[in-house]
Amino acid sequence: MEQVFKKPEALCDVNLHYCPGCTHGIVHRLVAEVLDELEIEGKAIGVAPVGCSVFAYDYWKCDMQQAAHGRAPAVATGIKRVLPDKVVFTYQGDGDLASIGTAETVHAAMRGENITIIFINNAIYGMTGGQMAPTTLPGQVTQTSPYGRDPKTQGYPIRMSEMLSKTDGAAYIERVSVDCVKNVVAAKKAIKKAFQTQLDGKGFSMVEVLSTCPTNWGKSPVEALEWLRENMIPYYPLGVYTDKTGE
Amino acid sequence: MAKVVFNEEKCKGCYLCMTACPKKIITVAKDRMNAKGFRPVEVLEMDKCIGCAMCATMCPDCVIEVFR
Amino acid sequence: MAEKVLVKGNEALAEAAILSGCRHYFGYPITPQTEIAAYMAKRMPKIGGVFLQAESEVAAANMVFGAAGAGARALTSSSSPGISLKAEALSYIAGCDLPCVVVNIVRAGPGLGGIQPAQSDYFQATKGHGHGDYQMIVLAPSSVQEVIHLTADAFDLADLYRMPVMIIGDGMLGQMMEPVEFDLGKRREIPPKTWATTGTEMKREHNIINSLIMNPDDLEACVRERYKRYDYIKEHEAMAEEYLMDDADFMITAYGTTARIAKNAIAELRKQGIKAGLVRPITLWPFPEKIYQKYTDKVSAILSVEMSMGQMVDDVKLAVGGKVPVHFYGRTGGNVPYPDEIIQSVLKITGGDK
Amino acid sequence: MSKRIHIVVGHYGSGKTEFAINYALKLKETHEKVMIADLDIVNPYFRTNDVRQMLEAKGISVLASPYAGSNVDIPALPADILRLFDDKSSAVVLDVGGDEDGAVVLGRFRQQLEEEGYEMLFVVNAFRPLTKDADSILEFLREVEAASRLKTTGLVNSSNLQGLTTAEDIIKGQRAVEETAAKSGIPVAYIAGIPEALQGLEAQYGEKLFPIARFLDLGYEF
Repeated sequence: MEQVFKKPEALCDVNLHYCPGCTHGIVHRLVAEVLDELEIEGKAIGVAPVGCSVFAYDYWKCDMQQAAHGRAPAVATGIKRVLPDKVVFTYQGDGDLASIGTAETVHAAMRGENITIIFINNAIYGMTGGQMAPTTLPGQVTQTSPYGRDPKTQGYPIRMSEMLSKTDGAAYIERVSVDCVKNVVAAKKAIKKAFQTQLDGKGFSMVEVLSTCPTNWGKSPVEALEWLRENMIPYYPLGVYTDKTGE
Repeated sequence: MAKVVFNEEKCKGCYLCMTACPKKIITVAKDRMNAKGFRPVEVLEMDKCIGCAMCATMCPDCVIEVFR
Repeated sequence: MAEKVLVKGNEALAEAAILSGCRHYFGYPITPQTEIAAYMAKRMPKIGGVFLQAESEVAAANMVFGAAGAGARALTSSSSPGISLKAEALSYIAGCDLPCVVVNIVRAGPGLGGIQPAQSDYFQATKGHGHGDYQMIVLAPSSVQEVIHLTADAFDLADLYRMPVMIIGDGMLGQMMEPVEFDLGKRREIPPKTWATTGTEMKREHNIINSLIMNPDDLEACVRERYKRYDYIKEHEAMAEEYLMDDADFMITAYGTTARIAKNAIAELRKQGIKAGLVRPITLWPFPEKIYQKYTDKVSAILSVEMSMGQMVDDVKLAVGGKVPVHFYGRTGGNVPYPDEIIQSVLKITGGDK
Repeated sequence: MSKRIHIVVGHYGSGKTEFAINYALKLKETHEKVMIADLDIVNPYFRTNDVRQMLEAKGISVLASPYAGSNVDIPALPADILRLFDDKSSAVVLDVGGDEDGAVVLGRFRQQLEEEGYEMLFVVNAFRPLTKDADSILEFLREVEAASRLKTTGLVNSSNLQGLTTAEDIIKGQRAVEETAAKSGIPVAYIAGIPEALQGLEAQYGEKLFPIARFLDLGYEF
């Protein structure tokens, strides 16, 4: 018998700290699989954010640097400008990328910075215990939207992929989900394409991954996947938002 | 012929693999817990496994190895 | 010997950085240091370097953080309000033990304040900026030639001690033209940057640049280790100029451009029979305490002259430990203390005022 | 000095502002009315405006941004700037900011300037790293011309190391400026310097010598 599925080489052999059923783990594995398949672990430098994935530096075997909350695209820019032949990626949550780091994200895209961003959107602040995120859905109850997010007073959820797709510098932007096997397979394909975009020197690439937070959503991991499917995907439609890689 | 191997100590008992299995052969081990205190999953009817790796695809913790 | 040329402080700093091997500059425009950015914008593309105008000071400083982690000699420059924004990254850079050079061409504050010269960021530079237990080496040149030496040394010090180094000046120094030689002076031996995140090339374990330490005991140990390094720096890197101090019985102390004005006052005071001398800290951190201590039983009083409401004066008092009275004279808001004002202030202290 | 409007451009540190001030004073000897305009939108320090009092005492009108020398760095032009073109009885010196970014400001007056005619003096200090030889001087001169959309009519050798300048330094600079003149066809109009440095050069350069008094000091040795 041949082994057809195993832990990817680029993923460290450690226990991930995430809550049971948190889909961060799936995305970590997908990134590692892509590092393996493109054979770029040795030339990759990852930027770990502040947020639930703050320990990401312990999980991939490539070199890793920390960033302050929201600043990962700026830190990645600094690294990439020093090492233009290396592969530089960030792994950021929604608070990090779409709230405190919006400026860094938008301008990295505008510059066509040749980096790859893996953006985890789970519609809530996980690390700090379930507060309203920039991507929290209308009506969604969180610690800081206890009566449900009311766009009239708390603003609308931000659709980063749509927004960034309008920037001239963005070469490839796709929104994917990890709620089911089919979507996980598609997510990996997107992540691989994003890294390939960088390897080809085509500019800014980002994959937005709709992800779950069972603990702060107050749902079992299986219920969380269903909630994602029924609530998040309608608001955040999956698909390719820009693809200039063929140009 | 196919089989799956669970690294039980890494399992956090989220059971996403169970929902992904098209043959519905993954079950919760009723007789034991791992060191983390979770009840790991197991396959009792391994002969029904088709080695599709859907369980492993959904596992957030790289618990599952698949052979075919 | 290098050729003499006439350059502005800001240009001297930019060119000295380039000569010191800096090829990565990240910045954001703010008066009165924008010439550094403008100079880099012109020069860097011609020498294969990177000039990047960031979306904010916050981003610029975090780009420096990234570039420093990747092993480069990275520079950012700004003026007071911009340094407040860079504080976040400085804390991370210090917490990750990375080297970088940051320039503050100080303007008057607080708030938007004004663009005229000031020294009111002394607290920020030596005791403030970002959060947490950490220090930065702070260098305060007072001439364009010294700008060149200290810029070169700033990069060496940063690499050697793996910490951020600040060069602090004011608009006068930045705009001042002086004939100089681009001679970088004595350079230091720098160990290879084996810690940098340059890609493992599958030849080593991964490098992790990180300031997050879970266990309080581990974090404490890490900070204590860093402070041992700070102690070594205090012992070995504190610098000050002693001017006419051999026979002085009155000490004026001032740094940067203010020290130059103080020298004018000292010349006049000496004509009037008051043996005044000057101690000019070149490193604001580490503060050159021992140099002050040499004079505690030789001078009758010390006058700290600053373009602030009195910031360095606290360090002078700490250095002399109450053994000599320490007085203060300062102007703020973008005003420069004139020699006459300093002389009057000294005469008031020595009892010679009319 | 045949034209009414005299534009002074050059790299900052060339001695351009000192030259402009001295040039205005020189014009005052032969003209009843002289105006000097501080058009520096680049540099917040060491500007014509700093010597306003001295110039006004000598009967020279000074036009400067209301923000010059203040704590705010808005590069606003003075509201009465158009007096330069309206009052045809007055000789005018325009002190322009210290590089091609500063020269941009001239572009907005190009039409008036071209209609009436102008003299544009390009001040060179060969001890400045970016204008150290004919090639770099020419490159910089062309950048200034492109930004201002005006043509240089004369070169001013103002090579100096400030107070340390010697006659030898002036001669060294003059070589670069003469080479620039030969390459560009733009004549050398003046050789400017502190009187000490110009001593002994009369025989060689005669009327081109332009002694400079330094006004932009701070009232104490710095």
